[in-house]
Amino acid sequence: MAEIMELGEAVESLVSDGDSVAFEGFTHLIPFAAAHEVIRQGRRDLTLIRMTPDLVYDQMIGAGCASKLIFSWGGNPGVGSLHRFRDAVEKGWPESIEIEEHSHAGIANRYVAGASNLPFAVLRGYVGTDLPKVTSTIAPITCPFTGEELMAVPALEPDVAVVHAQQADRNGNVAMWGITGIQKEAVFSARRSIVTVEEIVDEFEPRPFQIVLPSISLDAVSVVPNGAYPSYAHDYYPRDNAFYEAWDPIGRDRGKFEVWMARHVFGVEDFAEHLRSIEAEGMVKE
Amino acid sequence: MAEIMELGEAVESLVSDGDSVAFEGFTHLIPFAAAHEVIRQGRRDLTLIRMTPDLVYDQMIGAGCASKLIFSWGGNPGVGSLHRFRDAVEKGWPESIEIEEHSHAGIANRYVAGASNLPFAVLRGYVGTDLPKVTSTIAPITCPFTGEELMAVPALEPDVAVVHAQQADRNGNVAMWGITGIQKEAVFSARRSIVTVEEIVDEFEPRPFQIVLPSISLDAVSVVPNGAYPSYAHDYYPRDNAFYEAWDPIGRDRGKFEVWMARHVFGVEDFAEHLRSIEAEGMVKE
Amino acid sequence: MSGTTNGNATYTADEMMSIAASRELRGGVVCFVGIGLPSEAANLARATHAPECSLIYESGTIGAKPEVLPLSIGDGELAENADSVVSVPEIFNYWLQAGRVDVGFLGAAQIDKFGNINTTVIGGDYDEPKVRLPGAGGAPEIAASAKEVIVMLRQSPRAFVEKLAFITSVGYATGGNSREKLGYPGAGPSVVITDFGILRPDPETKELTLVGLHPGATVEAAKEATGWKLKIADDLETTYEPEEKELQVLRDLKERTEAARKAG
Amino acid sequence: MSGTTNGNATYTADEMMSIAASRELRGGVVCFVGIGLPSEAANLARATHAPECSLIYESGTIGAKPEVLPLSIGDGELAENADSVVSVPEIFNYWLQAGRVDVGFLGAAQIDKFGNINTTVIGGDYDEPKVRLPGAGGAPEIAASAKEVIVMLRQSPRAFVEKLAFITSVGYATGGNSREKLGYPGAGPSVVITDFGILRPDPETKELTLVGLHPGATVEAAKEATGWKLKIADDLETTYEPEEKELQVLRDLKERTEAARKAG
Repeated sequence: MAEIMELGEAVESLVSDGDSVAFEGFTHLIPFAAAHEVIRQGRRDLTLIRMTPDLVYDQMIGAGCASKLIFSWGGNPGVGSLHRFRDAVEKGWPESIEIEEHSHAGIANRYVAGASNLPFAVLRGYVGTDLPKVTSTIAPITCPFTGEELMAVPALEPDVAVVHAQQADRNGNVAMWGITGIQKEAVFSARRSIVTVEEIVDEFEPRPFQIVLPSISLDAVSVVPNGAYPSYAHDYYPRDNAFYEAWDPIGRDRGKFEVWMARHVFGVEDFAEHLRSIEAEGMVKE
Repeated sequence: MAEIMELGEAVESLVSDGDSVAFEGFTHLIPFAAAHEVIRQGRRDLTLIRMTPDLVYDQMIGAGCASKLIFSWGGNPGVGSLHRFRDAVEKGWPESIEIEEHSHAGIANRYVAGASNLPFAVLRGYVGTDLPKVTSTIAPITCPFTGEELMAVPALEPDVAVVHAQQADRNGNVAMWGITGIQKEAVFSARRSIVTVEEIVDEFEPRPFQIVLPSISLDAVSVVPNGAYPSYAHDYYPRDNAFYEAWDPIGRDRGKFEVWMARHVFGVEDFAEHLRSIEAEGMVKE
Repeated sequence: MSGTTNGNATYTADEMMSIAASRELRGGVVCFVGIGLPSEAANLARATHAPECSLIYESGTIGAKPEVLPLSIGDGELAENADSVVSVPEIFNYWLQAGRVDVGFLGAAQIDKFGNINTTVIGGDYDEPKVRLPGAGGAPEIAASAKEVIVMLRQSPRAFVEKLAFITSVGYATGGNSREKLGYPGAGPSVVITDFGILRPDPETKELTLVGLHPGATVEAAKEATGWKLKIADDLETTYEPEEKELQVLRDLKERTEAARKAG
Repeated sequence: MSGTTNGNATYTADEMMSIAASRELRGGVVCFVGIGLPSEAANLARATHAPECSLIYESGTIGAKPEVLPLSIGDGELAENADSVVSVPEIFNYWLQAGRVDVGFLGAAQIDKFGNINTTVIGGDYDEPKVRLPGAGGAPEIAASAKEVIVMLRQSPRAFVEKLAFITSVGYATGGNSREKLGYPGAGPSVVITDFGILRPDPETKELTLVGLHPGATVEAAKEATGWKLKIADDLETTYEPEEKELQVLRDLKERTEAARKAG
């Protein structure tokens, strides 16, 4: 049963040093506010999991929260590289980071297995690629009926899943629509979960392709308006493409990155103040 | 890409003697009209697949369409036994029928594997039950990562899946809502598919928990109002519980069954006439 | 068992059974509900002492709040006010197998002394049975994966048998720690509620033992209604009689259900 | 490659590449679209000769009809008018792996003569790469399971290499029938479109062979832009110049995209 609580309290009570944490979102509904709270609370040694690590993981990795990354595509979508991620992988700054790399289909099915309480999932893939040479969590498996050989990947069972959604009701049921990616599987595969939402409503209106995460599948729901900024929340606000572009020179330079993080993440109380803080420097689009 | 066509033509061109056919529907949206058309066209030697065979399979089995049934729960929900099914299993009338019996979770995962083009699915179940003794399509499998032993079941890949839905649009996309059960997986696991719908609309309205089967995943869409009667179509008509009760004495008696089928299924042109025909004898609730 | 009288009203053994079963459902639990008697008891609990319990039906409805009792696991009534409606694979994989179900509430055709259940065939052998029952449905995985299982069925020598014709769903297997060896995540049946009383597994042997008698029932009658030599607890209790409110809510629910069944 | 002039207008080599790629997409096909150049070409096809083709993006949008080019695989634009939006596991399992995708449309950082693709690391070794690329994303399974694959990338000796630093996605493996032995359902890359011309696999050896040159490009320049000894088809063709409509639609699309990007 979800408890509706402040985000700071949710992170405090549900995310610990050394945890494996999946902040999911497929371009849409990326839980920036929750990630900032984790950075601010100084969590260390996290295993970060995500299909598409982007700016938010660049920030977490650069801030030294992570010792490992499990992922399938890491970039600044539409812009280029994640420089903090590359700096950690290529040069070990601020500390070296272990990576465990899969394809999208591999990670997606690992979440499905975790959500289903199965130790592994099966797929057609990886054969003939170099991924099995560098990733130990890929192993052949034989169909007991046809004798066919396929590939297996182990279940992902994060300690915590963190996602952002449009709405919760007063009982803590959460509604999400538009592109909902892998969020349901991430939440269901995890031992604990935090969902930030744009707002609390009395009742959900039907929306195209809406999914609902029942309250009984969640631990904490926190209201954080604009909590997915600079990514977007379908029917709430668009993606701030300018921010993604503006991030490139900041992320590229260790010094600029540290100044930016000190000013806009560590130096603020919460995400609302973060938004005011970057707006004051002209970084939030009207 | 779905073609919108008459049901008679769809069955004629897509269902052949000897095919494996899944008519799915979990109490809701059971494709009675399509099944009657298959009976009327005299298909034989079918392997019928369904999680919850009920009246419609009782009718098909009694009419001699089936040589095999793959299922997980066979009954007249809320009433009792399927007498035509039991007569075939217990006494071989009108011909003996082979059965392949699973649990719901087993069949559901067999459809999922079929829909995913995988030869098998894995689940926690069957261990310690007598099902593996009588069902050959259950086999142990070992996790290559943890060494844990689980059970595997082979994919279901029906020749044809048949489902009923509320609406199609003019491009042949199909919308279905309320309890949608296993219908998506049945359609996606099958080589060919027929969907009957209550009506064609210009545009879908958003509905709670609506799913859409894109036109490109379907072969034939046929408009058959009340095509799920006596089961129900959420937001269109309720279940006719009286019919389910009235079926019990008909299904119980070979003679009564044959008379009823001759009069109301073989003796009519189409499902609309079937409905008028049973209504004339007081069997359709107002 | 026929009816009995308490201070306020006459009630039937079936009513006592449903009320006793409903009392087993604590508030706030997630309950996977079988159709028929379990559904009646679970909805009675929801309408009395456990309004917060969350009912899941295998058709995919989560947090179902039916006003009348469903006739089948897929009635529209179940989807109408549910918190969510999901696909059947999702219910079995992401909910049941994933360990999100606290209580599995099952009926049965036959049960043995270790709480194993038969809903497949009776008499003859599997290929030529005397009676072909509906089959497994969701029961095997409910019995396997729900954290605990509550079973409800009327007690008779035909239903409570020494040896099942077919094991459809596993209770405590052959007793003792034999269930644990099967590796199932759930703990097994914690209680069996009948029209005579309440049976719980012995902590060691896991053999179902009569621990409670409903008012008016006798140990002798319960023994006669059981196909094995029924063990009786030393501290046998007597079930509290139905409270007026329990009876009234149960009867209202059944009346509404009957009216809806006739109307629609 | 820089621009060229036809009878009507000047156009760039990149424009020719997108237009040539768009022409490869037949009407009515189901196309799984990678972001960037493939998305540009696929949407150009949809806006010109193939309005009926159905675009799938790995974020879960089926039958996407974007008015402007998405910057990422998960832009809201993609969900807005899609026929359906499903989860990521469903897209990969029920659509791609299930064989429902006719054409996979991929970009790449590096490609070898057998159409194998690298999007993982360049230089050094895997643990200490010179350049860490974004990684696999959806490409390995698109390359494995789409019935055929179209690859688009600009030709240069750094991109068209004798030996990949890392095989992220399989084309024809080591050539000949070596792909078939891997057991993948899809047939592999049927064409590679560059800013110089068009390469197709040799029917026997599966080695990518230059079969077409864009107007203004030369065989010598194409050879120089290739890190292996490029084979040239005997009957080398010249790509039809962009039609006025193709150019106009492409430029409109890019202008609308740029305006939208700045606005929102």
